[in-house]
Amino acid sequence: MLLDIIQTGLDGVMVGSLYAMVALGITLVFGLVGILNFAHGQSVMLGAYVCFFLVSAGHSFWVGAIVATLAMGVFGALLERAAFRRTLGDPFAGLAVSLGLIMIIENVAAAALTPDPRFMDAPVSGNFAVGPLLLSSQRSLVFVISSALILGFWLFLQYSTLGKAIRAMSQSRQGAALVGVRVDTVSRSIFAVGSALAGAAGALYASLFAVTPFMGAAPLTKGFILAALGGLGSVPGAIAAGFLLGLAESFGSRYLSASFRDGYGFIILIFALLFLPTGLFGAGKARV
Amino acid sequence: MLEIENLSVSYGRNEAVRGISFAVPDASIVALVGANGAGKTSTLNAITGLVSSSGRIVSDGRVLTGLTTDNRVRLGVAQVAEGRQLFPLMSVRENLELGGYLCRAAESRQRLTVLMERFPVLAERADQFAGTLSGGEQQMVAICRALMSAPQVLLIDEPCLGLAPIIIRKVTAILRELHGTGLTILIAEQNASFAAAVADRLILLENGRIRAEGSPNEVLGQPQFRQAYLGV
Amino acid sequence: MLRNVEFSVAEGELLGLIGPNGAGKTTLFNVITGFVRPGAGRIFFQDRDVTGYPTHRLARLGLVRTFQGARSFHNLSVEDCLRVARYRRVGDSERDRELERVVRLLDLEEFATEAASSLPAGLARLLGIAMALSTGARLLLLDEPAAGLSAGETGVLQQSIRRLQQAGVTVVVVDHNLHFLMNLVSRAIVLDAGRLIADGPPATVTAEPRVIEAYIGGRDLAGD
Amino acid sequence: MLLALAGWLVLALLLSVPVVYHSRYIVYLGTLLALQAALAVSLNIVLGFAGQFALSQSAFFGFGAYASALLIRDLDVGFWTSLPLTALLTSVLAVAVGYPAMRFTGGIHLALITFAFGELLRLVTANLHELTGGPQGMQLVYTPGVVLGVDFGSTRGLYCLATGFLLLCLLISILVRRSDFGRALFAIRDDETLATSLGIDVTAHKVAAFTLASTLAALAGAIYAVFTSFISPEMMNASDSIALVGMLIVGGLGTTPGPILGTLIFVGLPEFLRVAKNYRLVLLGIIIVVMALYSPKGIAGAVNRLMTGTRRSGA
Amino acid sequence: QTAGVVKLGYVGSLTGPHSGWDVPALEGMQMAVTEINGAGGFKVGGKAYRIEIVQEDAQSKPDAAATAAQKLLSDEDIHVVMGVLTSVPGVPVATQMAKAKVMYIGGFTAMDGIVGKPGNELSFRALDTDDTVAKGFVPVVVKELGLKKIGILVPNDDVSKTFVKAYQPLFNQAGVEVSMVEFFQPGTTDFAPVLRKFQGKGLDSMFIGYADPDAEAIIRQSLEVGDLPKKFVYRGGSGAPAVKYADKIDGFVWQILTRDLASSSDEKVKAWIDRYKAATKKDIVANTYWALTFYDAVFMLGKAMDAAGTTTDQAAIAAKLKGMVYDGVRRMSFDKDGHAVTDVDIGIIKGGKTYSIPEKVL
Ligand SMILES: Nc1ncnc2c1ncn2[C@@H]1O[C@H](COP(=O)(O)OP(=O)(O)OP(=O)(O)O)[C@@H](O)[C@H]1O
Ligand SMILES: Nc1ncnc2c1ncn2[C@@H]1O[C@H](COP(=O)(O)OP(=O)(O)OP(=O)(O)O)[C@@H](O)[C@H]1O
Ligand SMILES: [Mg+2]
Ligand SMILES: [Mg+2]
Repeated sequence: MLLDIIQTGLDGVMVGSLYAMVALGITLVFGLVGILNFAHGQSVMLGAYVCFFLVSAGHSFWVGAIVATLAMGVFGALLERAAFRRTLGDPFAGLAVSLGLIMIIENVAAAALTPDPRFMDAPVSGNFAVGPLLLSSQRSLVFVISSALILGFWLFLQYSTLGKAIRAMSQSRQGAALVGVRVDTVSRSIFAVGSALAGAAGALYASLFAVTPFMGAAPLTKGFILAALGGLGSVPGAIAAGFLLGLAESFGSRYLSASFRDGYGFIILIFALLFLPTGLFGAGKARV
Repeated sequence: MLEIENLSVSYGRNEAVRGISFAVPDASIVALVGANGAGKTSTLNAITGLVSSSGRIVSDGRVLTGLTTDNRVRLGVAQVAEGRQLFPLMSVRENLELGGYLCRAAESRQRLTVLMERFPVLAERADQFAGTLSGGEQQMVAICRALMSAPQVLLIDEPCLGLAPIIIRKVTAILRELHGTGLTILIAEQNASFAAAVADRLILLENGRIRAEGSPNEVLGQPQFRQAYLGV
Repeated sequence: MLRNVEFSVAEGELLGLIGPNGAGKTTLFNVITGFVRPGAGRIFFQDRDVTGYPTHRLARLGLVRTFQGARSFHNLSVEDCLRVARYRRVGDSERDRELERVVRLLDLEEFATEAASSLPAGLARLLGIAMALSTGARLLLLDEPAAGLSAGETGVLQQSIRRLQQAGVTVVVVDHNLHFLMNLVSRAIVLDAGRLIADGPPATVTAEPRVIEAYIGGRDLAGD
Repeated sequence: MLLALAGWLVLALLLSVPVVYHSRYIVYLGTLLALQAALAVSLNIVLGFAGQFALSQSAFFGFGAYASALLIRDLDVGFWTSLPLTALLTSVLAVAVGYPAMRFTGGIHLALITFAFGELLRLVTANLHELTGGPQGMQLVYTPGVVLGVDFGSTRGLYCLATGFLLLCLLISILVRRSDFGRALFAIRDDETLATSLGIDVTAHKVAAFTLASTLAALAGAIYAVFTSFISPEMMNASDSIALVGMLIVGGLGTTPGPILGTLIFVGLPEFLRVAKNYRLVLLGIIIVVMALYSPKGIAGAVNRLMTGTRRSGA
Repeated sequence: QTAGVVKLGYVGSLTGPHSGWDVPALEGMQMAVTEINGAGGFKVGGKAYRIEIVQEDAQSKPDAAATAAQKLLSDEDIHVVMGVLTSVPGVPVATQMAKAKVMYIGGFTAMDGIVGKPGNELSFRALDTDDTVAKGFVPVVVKELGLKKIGILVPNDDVSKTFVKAYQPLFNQAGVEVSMVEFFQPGTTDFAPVLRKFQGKGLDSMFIGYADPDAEAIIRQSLEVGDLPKKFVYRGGSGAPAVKYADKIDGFVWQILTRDLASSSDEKVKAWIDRYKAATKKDIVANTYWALTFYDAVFMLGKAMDAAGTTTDQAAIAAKLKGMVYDGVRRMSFDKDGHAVTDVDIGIIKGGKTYSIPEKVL
């Protein structure tokens, strides 16, 4: 029984890290730059396909993942240039633009790649034992990669000068420009980096789950929920929320009904937002 | 030396600044005065590029026109903007550190120490979020943040806004001191007597145009001033 | 932030409140108007204990404040801002008449149909005061109303506040412009570091050494 | 003023097309568009006027459909009686959800809470197999019947019902916009703190707007149910709520014609893009992106600018 | 010379996640129509008729499907509509068709609740019901895999609820204990937690359904999670989910609802496959079955029209279609209610080898 609980907990933590990674991209782009990009999920999807095709063509997973990350970075930069740049400061416009983009990307992808789901060969398979615990190899790998990326980002934002400048920009764009932060360049790069993170998450998704043109919706929804639950713009918040959701889903489906899987997350979200209105790690409200 | 030629700013149909020209010589303090809506803020914002404008802006021989705000700041212009534009969810210390974003770390650390000594209130509240400070405290942070970058040209929008008399004295003293070190300062100010006390020259704006210009005594004595400014 | 502050304002009085930056003046207003719950202590308004009342309810009872920064409804016209402030208080025709009066009182006629967001900073402040006035407040708390106003406008503001007082409204004014404040109020209290350190007629208060040391910093009144 | 008149004229023309043109499909499409537009118009009250980012519109749409269908099936009430009962149930639910959500949160958090609530409602509906028929939905057998000589069960009758309801929603929205209540909502959208300080009970106003919008959505759902004779938890899909928000933005958030214009683009336009075959959604996507980028205030805003612009240059 | 044109309606998800099923169905119909028209049309009462397909996109969404159906219904010349293989967009289409009294041949599972009900005499389902298939399927499976105790893991929807009811008693009859039934939320991608429920229960196999991505995810993730049965019984139409794991699992069986297309020995089927590849430039995948099903169905419809002597009297055509046995690319018939009864094959992956057992139902 105890063993089972620990196993279930580990399952939760492992997918949780993947959720957290998508949430991190969203928290960067929406929380820090203020661009509401619902098409973030489509970057995850495209990243997954890039990785899938490379691996199918005989390249290693690592090549696939790195190319997917870079490719989505470039894709993000293009999207920013072509569309999102003009929605700065107006999340509503960003929302409408991303709705249109979702239609475009999903349908083009479905037409070009067929809607059939595909599964990619994972770099490692099977499971390994740690004492009495049986751990999935690929999930453990995913956990390590995403944790490393997330941690790196957090340290960067918290302690590097550029990281501080980014946070400053999210609080006052004019103020940041006035102290010499290249706000345009910085926000473009963050957008690209957010998209690159989505590409990386896509590669990791592809190593665990099916790749389809419509796979972007679920990570996006979860990512948004987590970004908000963690407190927009807060990296530790997104991480904590990611793990929380992973655990909730895991324990809910294991010990309660699996047919209500997503419901557990929603319930947690509702209560968390009601009782911690600024999110898990949210900063206090500005005073009147 | 800051030179403005034929500067215009408009918001849609609304022309806020209508082709004004003036210069702020090195080591001098010039104050823009004028009633609400005269175009003072718009002028300052145009100089740092926070609003788009037409005309020519030259600072120390370098043309600022067309550059982005951050590049103008790189050329040594600093501004205390209307609305202060602090980073509300960062501590006072972080706000000030970011003021020295473009400077070497050691230099800005030293400046930080000096400023904290000048404004002990800020030292006391160094780790508090700037957004939770009182109005006057925020104003002090805004002024200090601009000073952190050791600018060559300093633009201040309403320096005394919300400050207690005792702090106004302090700010006056600092401005005079900086002026002594050769800094070029342009102030936008409602409070004519404060402006007269610190500035070498006053420029009276009305409806986006220059109505009068000269030494404080000259301008304050002019009937245009009394009419445009005091409404008598 | 606030320590043991106790004072009362008489009906129809015009009270000044001064103190160094960060003394707790705005916080005091926030507590009185229900934005911040007091750690301890009670607040009475018209002999009623109103501690813990929500802000909007206090406003309906006639206790209204303005904000230190300029605040208005950006997307509404100046007129509509004032209409909102009059919301559910008087009939339409009477409201329009009053509106006109307030607009004229504060010299906002020229801007009546402009969007509030396009007002220059100083006028936006005036609009804030105009909105507070339009609610038909019995007790008005003004937080630095003269900040960012020119000398002429300050004069106009002074007159309007006096007129309000004559109409029976109690007014508490916070401002750092002593020239403006001391010519206006009949009594002033001084806060320093959350404590009440002086209370009395303006001339007496500003002459007190403690006040000069903490707040004014010299004999002359800087920044008129 | 002239513009508004022209707008009404165009709307009247549009609404009369299915009456004149005898294709079953046109009437069907007209009914669908009317109900969609009603959803958008009512969402506009809470999102456009009060600035509250509620993402539960389609959840309430589905709730209304199920509420009415279950009332009719299990409690034996008639279709018309089910409407006020549905409205009542919905307002109770909307207040129960809206009060805590709007009192304690706002902005994007409110969006997520309402989103989560909607998805939860959908999951619960899908899991209550015995009551709701589960994910595969319910087939309905009732019709509104003949009232005052009009057979509301016929295709045309349903069209009249749907357009009637759309007009009602429009009327309500216009009345709200012109009222003090509406102005207070606009004020809340701009600055809640200031609004409270002036004596406006912000939470109550927001909840009222939310409840009004949700109730109208539920009624649209009840009509939709009898119109398609088939309802499923898919009706509550949150992505439809998001699409509704998209319609408002593209059409013009907070304006009167905005929601209708947005509906025409999102739901009506695809019908005209049939030449593009399987790429019509791609084409629609492109159109939406371009519109969102080049007319940030929506089509209504662009039209307004154009008209005032020409008028000025003409003078 | 051709006497006329028969307009044949097609509705299905040409876009969206369900297009994987419905696009092949359209391709099969188009193939049949091209061949029929190329041969000068089909004969009714001695006159030749050409067929023209009018297609509408259901977009994988129920409301769009309903709109698409209405569009077809508004064309008075369309008397027969075919298409939709998934239940979510399918139900509104079938409902509207039945209400409008238009003949409809669909393929989705939830049609079992529609076909054969009074008033729905014009509704046909082109795929066998679970009841029919299961009777042949279960005994073969139990024998092939040597099953004793199984657990069922299927999505939480009506399709699953229906077929679980059909299969569970048949397993019991075959001497297999069904020791647990779990429903997961449709759309689940991470199965690890629910798979843990199946650990340590002494199961020798899992009965899973019914969509390929779910099945593949379950197989793959049970290998990841470990300590789970390695035999899988799939209530689905393709071996694809297990192909990659053939040497890691102990067995996988699935239902080929038509003939085995992947490794066919039947000449007729082989020839059809060649024509299909030439016509669509696509490879054979699991969903190609729907192309074959609808291909045959179009021919069958032509025969029924001929037999009824009319292209417009739907009741007459439907009456002829019921009970008709058609020897097309494979054998197919409709029973008296309108359910298809066809030959199915059973696909098996065992010991790293893939093969199929033909199962005569008809
Ligand atoms: N964002 C804006 N949109 C439209 N009009 C504006 C905007 N900002 C300023 N204006 C207009 O430009 C003119 C000049 O404003 P500006 O802020 O420069 O005045 P100012 O002299 O700084 O006044 P104040 O002393 O009140 O700060 C005013 O008429 C104002 O209405
Ligand atoms: N949330 C908070 N956290 C920490 N300190 C706070 C918070 N809110 C207010 N303070 C502190 O309380 C003190 C009182 O602030 P308040 O705004 O009342 O001052 P004030 O008298 O209005 O000053 P000013 O004249 O500058 O407007 C300030 O020093 C401020 O920094
Ligand atoms: Mg200004
Ligand atoms: Mg204050």
